[in-house]
Parts: sequence; structure tokens; C-alpha cells
Amino acid sequence: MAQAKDSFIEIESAVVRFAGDSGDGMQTVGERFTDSSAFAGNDIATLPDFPAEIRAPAGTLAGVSGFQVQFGSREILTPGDAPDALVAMNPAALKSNLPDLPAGGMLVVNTAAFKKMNLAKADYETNPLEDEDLRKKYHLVEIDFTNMTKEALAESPLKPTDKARCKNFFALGFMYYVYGRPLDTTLKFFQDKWGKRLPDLAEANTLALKAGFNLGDTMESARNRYQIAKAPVDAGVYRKISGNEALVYGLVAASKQAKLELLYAGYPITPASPILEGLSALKHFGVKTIQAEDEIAAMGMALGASFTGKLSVCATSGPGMCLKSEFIGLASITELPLIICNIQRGGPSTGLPTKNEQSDLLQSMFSRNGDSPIPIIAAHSSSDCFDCAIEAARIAITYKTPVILLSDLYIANGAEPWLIPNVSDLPDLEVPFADPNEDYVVYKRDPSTLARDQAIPGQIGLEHRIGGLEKNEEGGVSYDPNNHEEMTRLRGDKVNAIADSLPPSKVFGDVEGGDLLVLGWGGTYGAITSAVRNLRTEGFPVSSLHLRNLNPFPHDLCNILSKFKKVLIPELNMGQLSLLIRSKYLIDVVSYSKVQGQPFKVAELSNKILETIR
Amino acid sequence: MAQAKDSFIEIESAVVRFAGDSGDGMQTVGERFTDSSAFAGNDIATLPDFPAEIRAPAGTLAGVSGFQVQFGSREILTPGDAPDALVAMNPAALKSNLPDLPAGGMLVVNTAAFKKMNLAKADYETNPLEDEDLRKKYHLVEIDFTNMTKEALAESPLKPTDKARCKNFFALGFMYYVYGRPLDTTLKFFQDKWGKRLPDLAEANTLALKAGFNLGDTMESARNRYQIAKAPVDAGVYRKISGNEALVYGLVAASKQAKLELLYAGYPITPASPILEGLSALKHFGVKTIQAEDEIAAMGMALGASFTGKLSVCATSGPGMCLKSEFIGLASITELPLIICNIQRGGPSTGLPTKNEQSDLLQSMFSRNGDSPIPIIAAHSSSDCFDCAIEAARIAITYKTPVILLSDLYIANGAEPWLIPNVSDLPDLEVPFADPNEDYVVYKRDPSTLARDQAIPGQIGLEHRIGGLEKNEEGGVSYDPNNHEEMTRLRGDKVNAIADSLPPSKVFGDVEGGDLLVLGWGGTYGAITSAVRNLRTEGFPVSSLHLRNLNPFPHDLCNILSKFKKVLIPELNMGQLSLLIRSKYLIDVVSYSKVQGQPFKVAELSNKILETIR
Amino acid sequence: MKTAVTGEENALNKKDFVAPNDVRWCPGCGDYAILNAIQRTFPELGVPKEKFVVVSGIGCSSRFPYYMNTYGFHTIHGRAPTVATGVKVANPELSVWMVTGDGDGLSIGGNHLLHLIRRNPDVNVLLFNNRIYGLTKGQYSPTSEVGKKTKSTPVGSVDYPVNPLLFALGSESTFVARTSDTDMKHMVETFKAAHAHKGTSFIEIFQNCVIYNNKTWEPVTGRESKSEQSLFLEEGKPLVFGAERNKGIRVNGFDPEVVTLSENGVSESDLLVHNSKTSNPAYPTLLSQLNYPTFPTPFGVFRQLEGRQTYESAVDQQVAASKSKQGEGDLQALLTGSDSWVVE
Amino acid sequence: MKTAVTGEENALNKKDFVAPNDVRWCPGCGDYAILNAIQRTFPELGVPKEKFVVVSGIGCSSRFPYYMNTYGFHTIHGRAPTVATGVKVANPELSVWMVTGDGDGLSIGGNHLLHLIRRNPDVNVLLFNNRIYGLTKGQYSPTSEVGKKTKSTPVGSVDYPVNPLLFALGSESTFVARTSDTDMKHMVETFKAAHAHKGTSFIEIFQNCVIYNNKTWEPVTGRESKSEQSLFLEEGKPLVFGAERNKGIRVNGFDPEVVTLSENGVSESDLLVHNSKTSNPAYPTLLSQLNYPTFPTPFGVFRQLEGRQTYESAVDQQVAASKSKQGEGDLQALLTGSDSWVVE
Ligand SMILES: Cc1ncc(C[n+]2csc(CCOP(=O)(O)OP(=O)(O)O)c2C)c(N)n1
Ligand SMILES: Cc1ncc(C[n+]2csc(CCOP(=O)(O)OP(=O)(O)O)c2C)c(N)n1
Ligand code: SF4
Ligand code: SF4
Ligand SMILES: [Mg+2]
Ligand SMILES: [Mg+2]
Repeated sequence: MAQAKDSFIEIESAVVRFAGDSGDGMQTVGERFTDSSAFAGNDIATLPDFPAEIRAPAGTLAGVSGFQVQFGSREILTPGDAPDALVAMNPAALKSNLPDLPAGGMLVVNTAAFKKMNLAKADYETNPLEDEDLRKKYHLVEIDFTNMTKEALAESPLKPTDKARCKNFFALGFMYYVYGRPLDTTLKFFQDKWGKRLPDLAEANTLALKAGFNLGDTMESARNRYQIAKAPVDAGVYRKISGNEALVYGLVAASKQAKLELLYAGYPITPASPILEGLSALKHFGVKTIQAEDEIAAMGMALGASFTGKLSVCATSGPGMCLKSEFIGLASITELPLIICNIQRGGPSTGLPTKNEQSDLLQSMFSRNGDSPIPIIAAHSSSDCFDCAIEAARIAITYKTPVILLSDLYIANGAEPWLIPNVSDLPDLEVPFADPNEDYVVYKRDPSTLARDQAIPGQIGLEHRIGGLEKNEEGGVSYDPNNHEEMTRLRGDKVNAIADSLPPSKVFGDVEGGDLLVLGWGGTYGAITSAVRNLRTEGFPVSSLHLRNLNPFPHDLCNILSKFKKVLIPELNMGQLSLLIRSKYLIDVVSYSKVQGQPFKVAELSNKILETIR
Repeated sequence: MAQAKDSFIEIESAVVRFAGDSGDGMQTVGERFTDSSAFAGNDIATLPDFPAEIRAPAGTLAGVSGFQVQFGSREILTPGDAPDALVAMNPAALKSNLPDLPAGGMLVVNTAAFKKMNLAKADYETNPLEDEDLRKKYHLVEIDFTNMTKEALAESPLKPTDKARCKNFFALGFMYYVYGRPLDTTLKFFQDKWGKRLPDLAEANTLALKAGFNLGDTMESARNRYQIAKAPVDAGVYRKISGNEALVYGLVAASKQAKLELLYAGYPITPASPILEGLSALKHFGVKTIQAEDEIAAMGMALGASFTGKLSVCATSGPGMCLKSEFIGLASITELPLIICNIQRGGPSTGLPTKNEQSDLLQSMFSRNGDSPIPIIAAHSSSDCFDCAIEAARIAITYKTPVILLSDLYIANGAEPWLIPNVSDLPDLEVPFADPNEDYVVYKRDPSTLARDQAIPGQIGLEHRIGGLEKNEEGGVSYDPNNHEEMTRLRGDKVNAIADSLPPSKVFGDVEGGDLLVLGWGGTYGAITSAVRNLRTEGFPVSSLHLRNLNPFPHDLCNILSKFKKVLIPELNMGQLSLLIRSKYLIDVVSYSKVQGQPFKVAELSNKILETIR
Repeated sequence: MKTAVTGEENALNKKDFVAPNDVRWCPGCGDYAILNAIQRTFPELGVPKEKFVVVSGIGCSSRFPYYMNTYGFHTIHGRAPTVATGVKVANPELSVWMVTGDGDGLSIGGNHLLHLIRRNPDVNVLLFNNRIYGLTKGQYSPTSEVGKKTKSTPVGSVDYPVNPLLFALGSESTFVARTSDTDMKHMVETFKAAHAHKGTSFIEIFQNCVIYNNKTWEPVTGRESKSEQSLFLEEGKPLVFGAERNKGIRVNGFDPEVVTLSENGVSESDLLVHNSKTSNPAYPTLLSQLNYPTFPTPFGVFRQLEGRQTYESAVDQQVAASKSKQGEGDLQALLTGSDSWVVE
Repeated sequence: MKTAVTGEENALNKKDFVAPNDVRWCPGCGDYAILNAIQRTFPELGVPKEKFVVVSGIGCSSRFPYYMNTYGFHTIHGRAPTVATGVKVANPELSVWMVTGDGDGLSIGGNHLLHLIRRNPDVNVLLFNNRIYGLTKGQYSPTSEVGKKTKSTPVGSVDYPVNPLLFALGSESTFVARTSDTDMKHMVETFKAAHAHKGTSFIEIFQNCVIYNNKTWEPVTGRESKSEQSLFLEEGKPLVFGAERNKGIRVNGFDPEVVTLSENGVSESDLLVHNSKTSNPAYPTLLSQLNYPTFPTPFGVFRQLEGRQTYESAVDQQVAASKSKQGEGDLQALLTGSDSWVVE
């Protein structure tokens, strides 16, 4: 295995995980490593993973924070099943992350942290670094990051505690050496962030980063260096984007394209809060944001704004969705446009608030009393959140309906490179309101979309009343039996009519059918596509289809499903899409559930696929 | 058709509808007619139907209130598709009810009310009584109830307005004559209700009732009288009972049988309010009731009481169910027993609050975030609410889980005779709490039921904490991936384990299978069973099965379904049970939906059944 | 083609605000009088008809929007404040009126009402207090008296009631008033004052439910009792009441007491003088406790605090300030951000 | 076999209330001090350990029950008052303590808190006020100051804040107090007073969030500022404060003002004398408005009203009265009713 120093091993992709205490800045170094890799032309995918506590006691297992990034010269769709290299800044980080490191993996540890107290906090009875097996099983690299940082910063005017906090960048510098990453984007980051305000800090971090990098050069145990070529991506301008950022941008873009002011009302909840926070910083786009007293209020405010003709949005996560359901029913019966984003997390109840799951699909479908169908779409990756926001707005405005947009914690927090769209290429979303020169009929419908005509307050002669009691076409309260049945059917037909506007579904693999179709939705896209791609390369007759529209399903889905001998549906829940597909198409799909608060691993999926095709 | 006077025509069953203004006391006379028929030994079923407004302006169509009763010498399962006799106290009542009266039906009108103003209020341009077609089409009986009542009460000391209000009993007396009903139960009712407090009123009503009866004797147009033999029912003590009454009694009975105090928390909502009201009057049973500030609070209070080891119950209707969903998730993850009754009404949103529907089944299944399965049972008739309350309590206490009990407006308000159970025959529901002499493990499970061990505050040494974050077996907060998956599966398995405790399903008809199974649930039982019974009498190979347990389904359901060539699922919704059955058993069931705020008619169902078996 | 009906030449009148739908409250319900008062008030406010929006929750009272020929939204139980906030923030030019009941506003909807009031958008809140749940047929409400027997409290209620005015004061209200369905003139005056106030105006209206709680306010507002049991607040005037206007309210420390003028040397100058503009809420709080039978019940404006910014104008100002500071948002620049890279 | 640990011979101590779980608040969080104070208070209340139930909502503060070795229920956001009510009504013998945050209790949970307080069950409410959302990482809360910059208000918040004490007073509270995480002795005293009060006790606790709102109360409770900026309420004593105890609060009509003793002839007798038992809430309302920087901020018991029945005892009484009037319910008689008939 030994290689001549400084000779790079060319590899296709690699997975690095940084793990340490919540206070150790692991998210920051992870982000930097990602940026640097993206700028270097690799494709990337990331997985931040932090505890539910704000700052669990330092050094404890509960306080471990991690950040994993996969980068490569080919299309990277997931943050990777397991790290090739693990950086563990303290014993707790080692303890909770080591089980994920495959034998032979690179294990970088901060020896300074392996002191008695820290070991005890991590429930280690003996120092694991003294364990011979560890050395045998992994490529162990022991560095005293703490002291080496202190030495590197001997001249710095910073306080000792502040110096000590630079050790994460020392470690980052070392990993940059190992993976041949350029330092420049990170150095620029230091300048942008602290250059003006805290030049000493910028300087200290610069020194630490460089010292770490240089250490690699002088250290025997850093004997392997890896090189990853640029990924062959389409030409264009790229940026890194997280799902919540993409959602924010998509909503603002939709408001521009629809020529409607955006009003967002939300109540903080993990992992949806960054949407409220992001939009609050965009007031110069005419965006109004309200932090409501709760999720019910957020829905009510958004619905009020929708009544006045604004593009109205709220976002929350599962528990908040429970609270919105009564209002969603009102939005459905009054047929007002509204976008409701659910950034899913682990349930039920408060569940696992900082872990991932996609278990709110059936809730989205059925949380209301009565028959109250509404459209549902799901984003499949961080950048797809941008497109989904625009699609959700299109459906809401065109069909005058609340729309649920499903994202999840993994997509929301994870980041990937994004080919920045040209604003001039974005679709026109404008839909006219009722004409004040015509007689207004509240539930007069467009014959093709079945959408009702919306009139907005402030316009002369269009005064009218809406509400939650069943109405006849003219907008009067009606208890007429046949009218109720008719309106119920129309509300359903209208939602189904959305399918007429959907593009053909794109099967990845054998368009004409084959042995197995892996059907997915939401944030499992990367893992499913990677697994299917790998198996196809190996010659297996497997294909995949990833659904964006979950209600209604696209028209061609029935036909596609019928072309495959078997259908496998992997989901991070107990089989929710499965239930809908089985019921609708009467196909005996194989449901593959994982409910561990973690994304699918590509290997798990590959195994399941192989098992299914036997 | 003409018969000699006073000779009774023997018939098997009849349907009478009383209709008038909300202020006319139609519900009261309907109830009296029902009681009198029940005491006379007929089987009965009733359908009260009143407007959403408290007192819509007198005489208007919006203010019409109706009460329909079917009574017979055979088993009566529905209030009847259409009336044989309609009593219309004013033009508005005539207008809105006449479409339901089949040609040849008896039409009794209060001529005094057919004055210009009343006609206008009912949107009649001419007096319909002057229309020759009306006479041709129906057996029209015109009586000036208003004046005849006045005359009959000439001697009464009541005020003229109070006298006028006795006309409903005059009309009732007349109908008693027509259908040969005994007067005594009604006379007793007058004495019980007013004999002491308002003897003049009791006397006046007595006079009016008798005068109405006597009028029949002297009136040419009352030429037909009908006689209905006693229904051949099991021996025993009977009473009339409505669904909400039965629920109240069932809950109290369950609390006795479980040896647990009953705590009920509720927020008023139509049609569930009578449960709060009924239980509030039973404090001498140790029942505590709280009128909460809303449905969320009601759930929280009930859950708090459940934590202390009480039998906890709340009841609401659809919109209130929306509000409870977050708390139901908490009840599910903390595994606390709780009964949540949903008296369904027309949705979505506020919908048709005084009309019937069974459209909250999927909401019951899926309203929560995350995978959060909970048991669901549905009552199929008014008296069945008693048994269902006991069954819900059994499941909740035995399996430590929230249970949803579905009833509906039709069952809740409608009444039927009930063979009063012997208290000593009721099941024992007692389940022990955790033993203070053993070490307590919060999620230690009973191996057969999978229920956890519940310990209640106040007991020494069993102190513990529960909550909405995922827990490990010991009750500690756990973010461990495998633990979460394990707990999620256990919660699901526990609910499924309930099926082990269910009795075999009873197919009505061909137990060995056949051409068609009509599968139903909830309040459609009477209509489905009547239709199937009638068709079987005519020789058609149709059978039916009515589900009480909707989650989990009984084990034998799969086998039963597989024995029939076709399965028809009639529902007062857009096909909710259908969806669950299709998904679970992959059977191409025929869904038959009616969403008109009205129960199924037997004829509609019969037609659909015939169409389905072709 | 419809034309605007505003301005002098084309003055609005009551009929303009009568919706085509039949009004469906019980005959004799106090809601009719309030509807009437609003329909008389609106034409006099100088607001074009199409700018009115009436938002309500659920309850008998909340059917109100259906009977007003304006834009209207009959929402869900208890949530009208949220919809009203959304409407007002989205379009501050609209004149937003919210109708709620004692159950809708103070039972299920208390939290939203609290937050509406403290945020202070320019919304006029009319709380119809009949001390009962009308629409659900007669259960007690959060304003029902202790011991009240209703359908859900056959042996009397045990919940200590909410005082709507004290609640509003506790919610940092800038305008708190009380009026009664029995007093058309006073209602119209009060509604006009509420409209004139910039910020959330909270008005409790004593309303009679003939069916389930008949005459609940009769001891205070009834023809016979009114002069002795009602106290009409007038700005800058001493708190005087009584058929002969010979009684008044005096304070003793923080304890109010009823005194008779020219008895024991009491004169008008000893009485509390009504000042709805004190910034400390202690005075209106004290007033809110004057209740039948110990005290006459005050009607009028308890509190009117000027100068607190309305929520919608603060939101608008931040938008305007951001635009002027950062320039009108450039979507392409936003999407591109500062850390993009080019792949060729 | 476990044995009871009550009574003199077997006195409880702080350790009995320390749960085995690791405490997971941020190092330096004010919640630690409050936990400590409660763990010191409980053993001194004479309540057997197994009778304590701690109920909370969601938030950093609401993790509290996990750290107390008592019965505990960590419920859902904003709903703890409902669960606490259920527990207390179901079993009045339990000593129920509710922990909530400024977001949990006053944003999403305001309505339940209002109704808990006005119903007056004997529940002790601890509201940890750090004027921020801790657990969701730093958005403003309903108690945050206007203009506050947080994650969700990058250019400052525009919502006028809720005053927790005024809110409680507006909710008909019978016991209102304030204490601070910086003052162990005062916390323990206040918690004991709350326990002693029969009815709902509402306590606002100034709490520091080191991470998202560090030193928010420093100007009032900080070592340097405390003596000049804090006013400790003592029953029957004049409102005096200051390092030299030479300042006091006087009223002018209903307007409070700060005066210096022995300046301009001001003496103690001119000052307001603390009386937590006035039945009219005007006085505690006035106190609730004394705030930094214009006034010293009061700590202690603002209001303590005796004599209002607790909710659970009223419920129990009705049950008992019904039993003694109608006799213990007979199920068979209930089922049979009065209108049954026999089929033979
Ligand atoms: C979520 C929900 N819960 C309960 C109801 C039933 N409900 C309708 S109106 C009402 C209360 C009405 O009382 P109030 O607000 O005082 O209005 P009023 O009818 O007296 O004018 C209730 C409980 C509902 N519609 N929705
Ligand atoms: C229904 C629901 N909405 C939102 C959240 C997210 N959430 C958790 S705690 C919290 C607020 C915390 O603030 P506070 O009550 O002040 O407690 P602190 O953390 O400051 O102690 C929020 C919004 C949730 N858990 N549930
Ligand atoms: S029930 Fe009462 S409040 Fe409702 S409409 Fe009738 S009188 Fe008015
Ligand atoms: S975030 Fe703030 S309130 Fe929460 S634990 Fe940390 S310091 Fe305490
Ligand atoms: Mg009311
Ligand atoms: Mg807080």
C-alpha cells in the first residue's frame, strides 16, 4: 500500500467525515472542505448531522456534531455510505463515528483530546488509541492538533482560548493536503468573514490552515495523497446550494414570475426555520414575512393574504403540519392558492427532530376531515427545491388550491452544486384575476383547469363572501345534497386535472420496461439513482423512476409500472408511497422501509435490489 | 283502494315524516310517535333532520325541520327511503319535503298555514293546495290544525299563543288514528314533563292529542287505517336509545368494568356536544367532565388524566379532529390509553355541519406526522355505540394506546330500540398497572399484547418521565437509529396485535362465498343489510359484511374477501375504506360513493348491487 | 361595467351594505341590531365600499360577513384574528373588521386575539358577548358566570370567567371599548371611534341571545335598570351615573367605590375623571372591574392609546427601507450569490 | 421492595430529585440555576416525592422534567397547561409543577395558559423568560423587545411584546410573581410561596440564554445594576430600592414615579406600600409596568388573592354533591332508564 510521497493516487470519488464536539466547529470545516472541492470542479454532496441539543455538555456523546461530504469526478448524488477518512476531534466523536468507518479507512485523531476526563465523558474505560486492534484495522493518523495549533499561533495576539479554537482549521489544512485541495477559497472565506472585523482571527486561522497543510508534507504517516479529477458537468455558472436556500430563492423567483407580492408566514421549527430566516432578509424583493404565534396562525395569515391576491406561503415540519390541517381544509373548500412547505423530520410526535425521515406523505394526503384532496409535490434534492417552489406556485395559482411541497431535513440542510438558472428562462406564472367588468360568479370554473375565478378585495363590484360552509356555484351557502356531491367531485376533479399539465415521466434505465423498476420520491433520489446506476453498470436489468408529483400521479405512471415485472419502493417510512401505489394500481409492489433517522446507503439499496430481482 | 272505515289494513312497515318550521315542535312529535310505536312492539328507526341555523326566520325554507320514522313488524334497520305519509305544517315544509313523497303517498297539510305571507316565504307563487295535480298525485288530507286546535282548547286557560303551539300534538293525534297507535305513552309523557310544573299545558296538549285522534274518526278523508303487528324480537327489557346516549352509557359502563374513574374532556361541536352534556349529568357515577377551551386542550386534559391512570375520553367531530392530531401523535408515542370519539358530519372544513357523512376514516388513519398507527373502530348503529364504547375501552386499556371510535351524525341523533344488557354480563376490563414492588421499565412490553407497562403518579418508586421524543426501552431519550426503527415497528406491531383478540367476522349471507360481497362500515349498516336482505329474499346471491375494526382489520377478512367474485364497498365518502382495502388486499373492489349529506337509500343500494352483479 | 360609489356626489347608504342573502339569526337575536348598526356606520366612514373586508370565525355571530355586501371571509372557529392580520398586512389599504363571539374569540381563539391585539394592526374587532355558545345550542362560555347552569353544566359551571376588557388590556390593547346591542346610537359612535383609531380596536358588545341566554344583560342595559346600572364614559368628564345623575365613582387608594353626590360632602371634584389616554393601564384595569351588581357597568371607550405604530405600517416601512438601502431586489444577482464558479 | 421517603425521620434532600439522565443544556445556561433551585425547594415542601409531577411543553426549558427524579411529562409545544390541568383534576393529591418558556407559554400556548390561570387549579407555573427561542436557535419571542435583531428579524422585530405579568393579571390570576435565575435564595422563596398558594401560581423567571440572548437581563439583575434596577417587593413595606435604599415609588393619580427619599421632602410615607392582596388588579397592573430603564424592575409576589376556589376542588365537590344527592350511580338503573318496555 505504501506509495512514494507526494505521488497522488488518482481516485474517482472520496468521502470525508469531520466529527467533533458541537463547539469544535465541525460544520464550518465541513462547509469549507465542500466549497473548496466544488471550486476545484468536483461534484459534491453533503450531510450535516448535529445533535438536538443546542450545546450538549462539551465532550459528551450527546454533543457530537458531524459533517460528511462526498466529492468526485463523476456525478455525486449522495454524501456517501461510509467515510473513506474520518477526522475525530475527541473521544466522543471517535466512539460514535468509528462504527461507520470501514476497515482500512483513514482515521485522523486529535491526540490532545484523549485525556482521562474526555475518555470518561465518552464512556471509554481505556484509551482506544492504545488499542493495537485500532492500528491494525485502520490507517491511524495521530496528531496533536491542539498543541500544534498553539505552536503555529505562537506569535498571534489572540487569547489562548481563541487560539485553541483554531484547531479545526489546522485539521482542515491537513485534510486539504491529503486530498490535494486548493487553499484559496478558504483563505478568501477568512478574509471575507473576519478580514475587516477581526483581522487577527483571520490571520490566525490562515496560519493554522497552512500549518496543517504543511504538516502533511512533513509527516510520514500522511503517506497517501489522493487526486480527484474535475467532474464532467454542463458548462455554466455554478454555486453550492442547500435545500432551504433553494426553496427561498424559488419562492422569490415564483413571486416575480407570477407578478404577485410574496407573503410568508411561519413559526420557527427545525428544520424549516431557515426559510423564515432566509425570506426575512429579502425585504428588498417586496417580500413580507410574519413570525406568527403558531402554525395555525401562520396558515391563517397566509390564507388571508391569499384572499387579497398575494402569493402566500408557509413552511413548517411534521408537528406543525398537524396544526395546519383544519386551515388546509378551509383553503381547499374556499379554493385559494397557497403553498405549504413541509420540511420533514423524524416522527411520530416530536420524534427525532434533528434526524431525517419522509414519513408525512399520508398525512399530506389525508390529514383533513372530509374528502379534501390537494396536490402534493416533493423535491428530490437540494437544488430541486428551487424548481419545486416554482412548480408549487404554478399549481397553486393556476388551479386555485393549497399545495403541499414536501422536502426533508436531509435535503434542507445538505448542499450540492447548482447550475444557476438564467432568470429569463424561468416560466411565466401569471394568471389573471376576475374581471371587474363582468358579473362575478364565485365558483365559475375554467373549463380546462376547473379552477375557480378569484376576485380580490379592493375591486369595485366584485364584493363577495367565502367561507368553510359548502357553497353553490354563485357562492351562496348551500345544504343542497346534489350541490354538495357536485362540489366534492369538482374539487377532486380539479386536483386530478393537474396531471394534464405534467411532462412525461423520465425512467432512468430501460424505458421500454424490464425486470425491476425502483420507484422513489423525495430525498432518496441520490441513493436510489446511485444504486441503480452502479447495478446497471454491472449489467443488471434494473431501472428507476423518481416521482415529483405525488398527488395527482402523472398519467403515464400506470403504463410505466405495467412494463416492469417487479416494482420496488424504498422509503424512509413504513411504506407510505407503497400504500398509495398499491391502492391506485393494484400492483404488488415490494416496499422497502428504513426508519432510522438516516438516509439510505447505496449499498443497502443495491443489496435490496439484488435480493428483489433474485 | 277505498276501504270500509275503521277496518285496518295490515302492513309490514310504514314510514312517516313530520315536517314543519323549526319552532313547530316537529322533533318532539317525531320522538313521541317513535316512543308510542316502540311501546306498541314495533321495531323502529328514526332520522331527525334539522337546519344548521338555530332558529332560521319562521316560515322560510331554511327553517324547515323534519323527523322521519320507520316502524314495522319485521326488523327495521333504516328510517326508510321515502315517507309513506308526510305531515307538512307549512308551505316551506311542503316545498322542501314533497319531492321525497312517492306518488300515492299520504300528504297531510295544515291548511291554516297556507296564507300569502307563508307562501311567499316558501317561494310559492300560487297556493300549491289549489293545484289539481297535487290532489291527483297524492292522497291529500287537508286539515286546519291551527283552528281546530284553537277550538279544542276553547276552555283552556292558556294564552292564545300557547294554545296555538299545541297544534303539533293535534297533528300527532291524527296520525295516531291513521296508524292505530296507542295514546297512553304520550299522555304519560305530558304528565311526566308538565303535570307538576305546568298542569294547564299538560291538559291542553292532552286535549289537542285526543281531538286530533278523534278527528280521524269523523273524517271522510281519513279512510285508510293501518295496522302493524309487533316485531318478533328477542324477549327482554327494551328501551329506545340514540347513538350519543348509547355512547355515554357505554363509557360509564366501561369505567365501571375497568374499575377506573372516567374523565371526559370535550369542546362543544355538532353533533358531539350531547356526549359532553350527557356525561356532565352523571357526576354521581364519579364521572368528571371538563369543557375545555378547545379540542387541543380537551386532548391534553384527557392525556394528563390518562397519565394518572384514569379512563380518559374525548369526543368531537371532523374539524375538532384536525386539532387533535398533534396530541394523538403524542398519545401514540407515549403509549397512553385514550378514547377519542369522532361523531362524523359533512366535510370538508366546516362543510355541512348538520348533515351526515362518513368521510373521516382516512383522517383517522393518517392525520399525524410520522408513522403513527392507532386502532380505529366504528359503530354501525345507535345501540352499537354502547358496545363500541366498551370495545374501545378494552383496546385502549389493554394495549395502552389511543383509540379512535367513529360514529356519525345519523347514528348519534337517530334512535332505535335496544335490548338493555344485564350489567353482570358485561366484560371485565380490568388491567393491572405496574407493580411498585418490581423495578420499573417504562417500555417493558407484555409479550402477547406488546403493551407497555404503565405506572401511575403517586406510587412510590415508580417515578419516570415520558414525552414526545423517541425513547429506548428504559424510557430514556434516544436518537439511536436502530432503536427508533425498532420502536416504530413495535408500535405498529402492537396495533396489529389487536387483531389477535377479535372474534371471527360474521358474513350475512353466503358464508362460503359467492358472487358479491357488500363490504361496509359505520352507519350504513342498516341500509346495506336491508338491501342485501331484500335481494336475498328475491334470490340474488349477494352477501354482506360490516366491519367494526378498521385498524387493524380482522385476520379473517382476507380469506373472506377472496371467496367472493366481486366486492362492492358503498360509502358516504369518496371511497375511503375502498382505498384501504385495495391497498391491503390488492382486490379491485367496486367503490360506490354518495356524498350528499344524506344516508343511503335501500333502493339506491339495491340498484347498485344489481348493477354490480349484472 | 361597474362604477365606483364613493365621494360626495355618490354617497353610500345603508342599503349598499345589505347582502342579498337572507339573514338567518333567530327572530329577536341581538345580532340583528349590531348588523344594523354596522350597516349604518360603514357609509359614514368615507371608505369606498370595495375596501371593506369583514372576517369572522364560527358561531352565530360569525355568520355576520354573509349579511354584509362587502368582501367577506367566514373562516374557522377561533382563527379570524389570523386571517384578519394576513389581509391587513397584505393590503393595508383595506378597512378590516373582525367579528367574533365570546366562545370564538375568548375560548378557542384567545391566543390569536392576544397576538392580534399586541401586534396592533389596524383591525377593528367586534366581540359579540352573549355569555353563551349560541350556534352549538347553549353550552356555557368563557364569559359565563360561575354557577351558571347550561346544557354542559347541569349543576352549574365552576370556571372563573374571563373579563373581555381585562383580557384586552392584558394583551396590550391600544383601544378598548364596550357598547351594547340595545343602544344603536352608542354602537354607531363606538364603531366610528374604533375606525378612527389607528391600531387594533377591541370592542366588547353586550349581545342578547334570546334562545339560550335570554336577558343576560337585562339587569344592566334593560330599560328599567339602564340609568342606575350603566355608566357612560365621557372623555374628561367625571364618572357620574344614575337616573338623577347624582351618583359617581371615587377611588380610595386603588379601590373604587360608589358615592352619592352632595351626600357626606361629596362633590363632582372627588370623582374619578375619565381619561382614556393614560399610558399606564392601571386606570382602565380598575374600570374593567366595575360590574353589576356592585357597580354600574361602564360603556364607552376605556382606553385609547395614541402613537404606537401599527403592525402593517411597520412591515411596510421595513420593506421600503430595505429597498432604499439595498435597491429593488435583483433576482439574477440573488440566485448567483457571491460564491459562484464557472465551468466551461 | 421500595419504601416511602417522607416524614421527619426519612427527610428528602436535593439528591432525591436529581434524575439519572445527563443534563444537556448549554454550559452556562440559566436553566441550571432554576433546576438547582427547584431541587432545593422540593424536599422542603413536605410533599412525598412520589406525589410530584412536572409537566412541560417544548423548548430548552421544557426539557426540565427529564432532569427531575419525579413523575414527569414532556408534552408538545404550548400545550403543557392542558396536560397539567388534566393531571390535577384527575388526581388532586398530586403536586403539579408546569415548566414553560416565553415561546412555549406565551406564543403558541398563550390560550391554554390563559384558561389554566382563570380556572385556577392548584398548579405552579414556571415561565422561563429568556426573551428568545432557544431550542430553535435564536428567533425572537413574544417577550423580545421591539427592534430586536434575531435570525428571523434581521432588521429588527416590529411586534410589540407581551408582558408576562400583565398577561397573567389579564387572565384573572390569583398568584403572580417574578424572580430571577441569578438569585437562588429569592427563587426558592418564591417557589415556596407559590406552593403555599392554593390556586394557579404564575411565576415569571428571568432566565439567561448564554447562546442566543446572552445578558438580556444583565441591566436589571447584573451584579452592578441589581441594587439600582431591581425592586424587591415586601408585603406591607413601602416600595424602596437603591444601593442606599434611598429611592422609592410614588403614584401620582395612576402614574407611578421614582422619587428620592428625603429629597424635596419626600418620605417613606409618600411611597406606595406593597399589598399583594388588593382584590382590584389595578395595583399589580401598575407594578407590572415598572420596567428598565425608566423604573426599577420589581421582583417578588405581585398579587396573591385568597379565597377563590381551585378548579379541581370545585369539580370534586360537584361529584361529591351529586353522589350525596342522587346516591352512588347505579349502572343497571342508568341503562334501563325510565321508559323501557318488556318483550316476552
Ligand atoms: C374546531 C371547532 N370546534 C368547535 C366548533 C363548534 N362551534 C361552532 S360555534 C361554537 C361556539 C359559538 O359560541 P360563540 O363564539 O360565543 O358564538 P355565538 O354562537 O354565541 O354567537 C362552537 C363551539 C367548530 N365549528 N369548530
Ligand atoms: C408545533 C411545534 N411548533 C414548533 C416547534 C419548534 N419549537 C420547539 S421549542 C420552540 C420555542 C422555544 O422557545 P421557548 O419556549 O422560549 O423555550 P426556550 O428554548 O427559549 O427555553 C419552538 C418554536 C415545535 N416543537 N412544535
Ligand atoms: S341562538 Fe342565540 S345568538 Fe344564535 S342566532 Fe339564535 S338568538 Fe342569536
Ligand atoms: S440555547 Fe439558550 S436556553 Fe437553550 S440550553 Fe442553550 S443557553 Fe439555555
Ligand atoms: Mg356566544
Ligand atoms: Mg425562550
